[in-house]
Amino acid sequence: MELYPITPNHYLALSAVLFTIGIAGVLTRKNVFMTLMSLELMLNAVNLSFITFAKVNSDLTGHVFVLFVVSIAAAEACVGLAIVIALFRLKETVNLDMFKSLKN
Amino acid sequence: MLEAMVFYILAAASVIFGLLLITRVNPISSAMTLIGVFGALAGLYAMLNASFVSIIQILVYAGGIMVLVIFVIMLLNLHKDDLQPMRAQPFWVILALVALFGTILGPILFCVLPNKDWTWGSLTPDFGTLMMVGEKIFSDFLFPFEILSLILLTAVIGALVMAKRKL
Amino acid sequence: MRVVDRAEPKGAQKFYLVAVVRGLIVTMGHVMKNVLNPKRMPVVFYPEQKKDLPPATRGRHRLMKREDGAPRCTACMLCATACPAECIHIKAEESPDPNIEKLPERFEIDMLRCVFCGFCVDACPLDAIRMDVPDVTIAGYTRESMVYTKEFLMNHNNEDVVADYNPPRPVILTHGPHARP
Amino acid sequence: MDNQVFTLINIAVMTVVMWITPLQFVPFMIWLERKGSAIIQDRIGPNRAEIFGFRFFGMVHNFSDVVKLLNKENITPTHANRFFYTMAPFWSMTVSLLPLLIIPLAAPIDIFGHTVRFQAADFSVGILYILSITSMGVFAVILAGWASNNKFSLMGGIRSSAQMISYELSMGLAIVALLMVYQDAQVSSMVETQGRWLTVFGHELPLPNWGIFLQPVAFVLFLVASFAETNRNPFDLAEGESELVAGYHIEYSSVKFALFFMAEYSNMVVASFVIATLFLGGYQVPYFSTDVLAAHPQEVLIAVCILGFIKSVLLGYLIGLKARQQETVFKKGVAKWEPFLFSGLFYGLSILCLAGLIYAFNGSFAPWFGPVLTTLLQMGCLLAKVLFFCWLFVWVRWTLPRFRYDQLMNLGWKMLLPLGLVNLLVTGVWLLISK
Repeated sequence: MELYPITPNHYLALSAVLFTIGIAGVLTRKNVFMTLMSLELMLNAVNLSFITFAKVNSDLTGHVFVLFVVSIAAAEACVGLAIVIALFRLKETVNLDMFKSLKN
Repeated sequence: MLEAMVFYILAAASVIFGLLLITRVNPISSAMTLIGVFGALAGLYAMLNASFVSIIQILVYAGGIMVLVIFVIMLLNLHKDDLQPMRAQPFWVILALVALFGTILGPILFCVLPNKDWTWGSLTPDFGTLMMVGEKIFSDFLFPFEILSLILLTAVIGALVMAKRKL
Repeated sequence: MRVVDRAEPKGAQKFYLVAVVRGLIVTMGHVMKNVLNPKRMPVVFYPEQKKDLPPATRGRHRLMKREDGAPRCTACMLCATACPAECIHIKAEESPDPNIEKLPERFEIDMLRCVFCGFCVDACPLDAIRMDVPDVTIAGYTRESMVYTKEFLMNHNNEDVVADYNPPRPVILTHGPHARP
Repeated sequence: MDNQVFTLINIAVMTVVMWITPLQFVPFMIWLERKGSAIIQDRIGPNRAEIFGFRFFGMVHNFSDVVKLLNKENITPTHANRFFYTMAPFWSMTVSLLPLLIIPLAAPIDIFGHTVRFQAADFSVGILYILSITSMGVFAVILAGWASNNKFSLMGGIRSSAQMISYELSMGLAIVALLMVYQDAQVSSMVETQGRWLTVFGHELPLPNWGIFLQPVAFVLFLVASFAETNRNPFDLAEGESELVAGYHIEYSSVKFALFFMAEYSNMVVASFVIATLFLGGYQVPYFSTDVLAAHPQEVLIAVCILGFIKSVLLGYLIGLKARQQETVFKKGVAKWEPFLFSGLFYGLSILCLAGLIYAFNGSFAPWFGPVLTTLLQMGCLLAKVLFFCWLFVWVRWTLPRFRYDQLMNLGWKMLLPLGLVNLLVTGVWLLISK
């Protein structure tokens, strides 16, 4: 892969790197917020490849999908944070390892 | 040349901010670095002729979702125990990262991409503007769009039900 | 605990707009009045113009004098005792006049502590201390300069400082030639 | 010089101008706030600080403020997050300067073979850019509140974040309604559309095609939301001093506080620019389009001179009244004759206007004169609209009391949001019918 000119491959590689970072964040952090934010990062990495392919195929469907993904991410953050608040009220912590009991 | 420079700067910024995101101890610092990632990605979207999406990226992601996340982080009174950097031992972390690299990143970087010969498509000047994307959404994707609005409504109601102490 | 129900706005009031516009008209009226007629603004350009203080202003202290210029004070310590802020410090000495027992050698008022309650004036049996100097900007650069000495407090002729200021004086309890002038 | 280089230089110059403009407005706004509050409350206002005896009606107080703030000790509280604590005021200032880039100051003119544009950036997403930048402004407040390790400032930060999220919705709905009637998001074309006549069912009404006439409800929504977004009274709960001492900037001192202070005022200026551009026709002179103005330099010059004459005589008279008030007080020195000097300056300006009138009646004009005059007139028109909204910000602040927090939330979610949705519905139906 040459450094110049910038081809779709560059964008796809960046997308892959960001996705990997997101997965690493989800796997290695205990904090619920960290997990949520790493999820957002993964979604964004996917969005980047969507936009890249939209330009490659000169088709706007990719853009529409990115907009849908953004909306879904908003809904996900909304519900996810509500769950975190409810859990925090129950357990007084945001440590993921503490949320393991099915009762109480 | 200018395009390459801007791309590498934005790409480096997004990767560095992403790495900072998963290594910061304090969730607020992480949230701010995530905003940095979003900003860099918005710049990349703009370079890919997706002006509307790049604005939406900043408007909804950085301006909406992240404010919500920060708001909730501040709302909860986090203890010292909640602010721990890593889940596992460093050895396992490194092993997990190596495994990830081997399974996802490595194949893409060294097998798929060099063999694929993508080229940019030919674009009209108003590709990716508000007008064009709007037309696309309201013609081909009208039904998914309506479903999406229902999903958002459900999410709002669900969040209210879960987070409110007394309804 | 008593819970008071607030009157919540109803109907069109909830939009606040009408009330807001009415308030804006009121303030704009003030602006127009003051721009078109600045001379009628009820203001005083303070250091250049000064308002007359009301006749019963309780201002800074002063020590009254006898006809020969000696302080009227006899260092009886009643004012220092009455002072709630403990800002009056008196050191007495023998008076050369055989009819008077004592004189203040030092009479100091710490203006940083004084609360301007006027108890010292009420306590004085000789009308030796008054608080009628219309000096309302008392300031100094050091703490020491804010301790007013006997000489400073007596630096005046026995004139009435504020015109028409004539509150009822305490009843004179002394006798003989030292009765109130 | 070829056209591309010229365009680049044009954009660069306009970018710098648009960054500097709000900074130039800030001292004026602070002066306006002080004098306006004073005059609303029947006071005189600041008039003591002086340079060589010149007081400039209290304008010198800004310079003394700057000197004071720069000389103060720069305190960082213990256990504060130093990085974010330092970053917040700079973020606030930067974000407050950015939105102005897409505001056109005047219509583009053709002069000396080039097209000169008075707009730094004309994005196709246009107005959404302003929305996204203002949404970034929340972080400065939140970060300042969180990083300074103080419960009052944290409360201020949380309050303002909730407030801004709530009111961004109604702002967005107002903008969507505007997009529907203008059929475009590009700011330059929005302003061009506003130069036409208001048309209802094919009939031209004697009104300009301004956003305020097309979308009165959206105008009210946008105005209220921009008050909330700039954290101004009656929505300044982020810094409600009766409850939170000073809100999010309680721990800031010296230059950092100055940055927050300047950002607040430049936010107001930017909001005024945006409202004037979206709803009051931007640079458009009411009833006269750009082409008409450029084609008739003589009539325009006559009108400008007459207006300038009336304005300067009025100002000279009002300042003369002020001078006669002060002359009884300041008995000697510069302070006594300085107001008379300014009054005389304005009377002199009126004489200059008369001279311009004479020139207009029997002069001949170069071909570049018409476009340049048009540009100046349009800039002046935009300035007048912006100044009105700047004054409105001050006026409202010193008239209305602060909302209670539950009232604020009720107003945002239960009043403005449904109102915006209904407005959207009505606009859509209207567009369908009138097509």
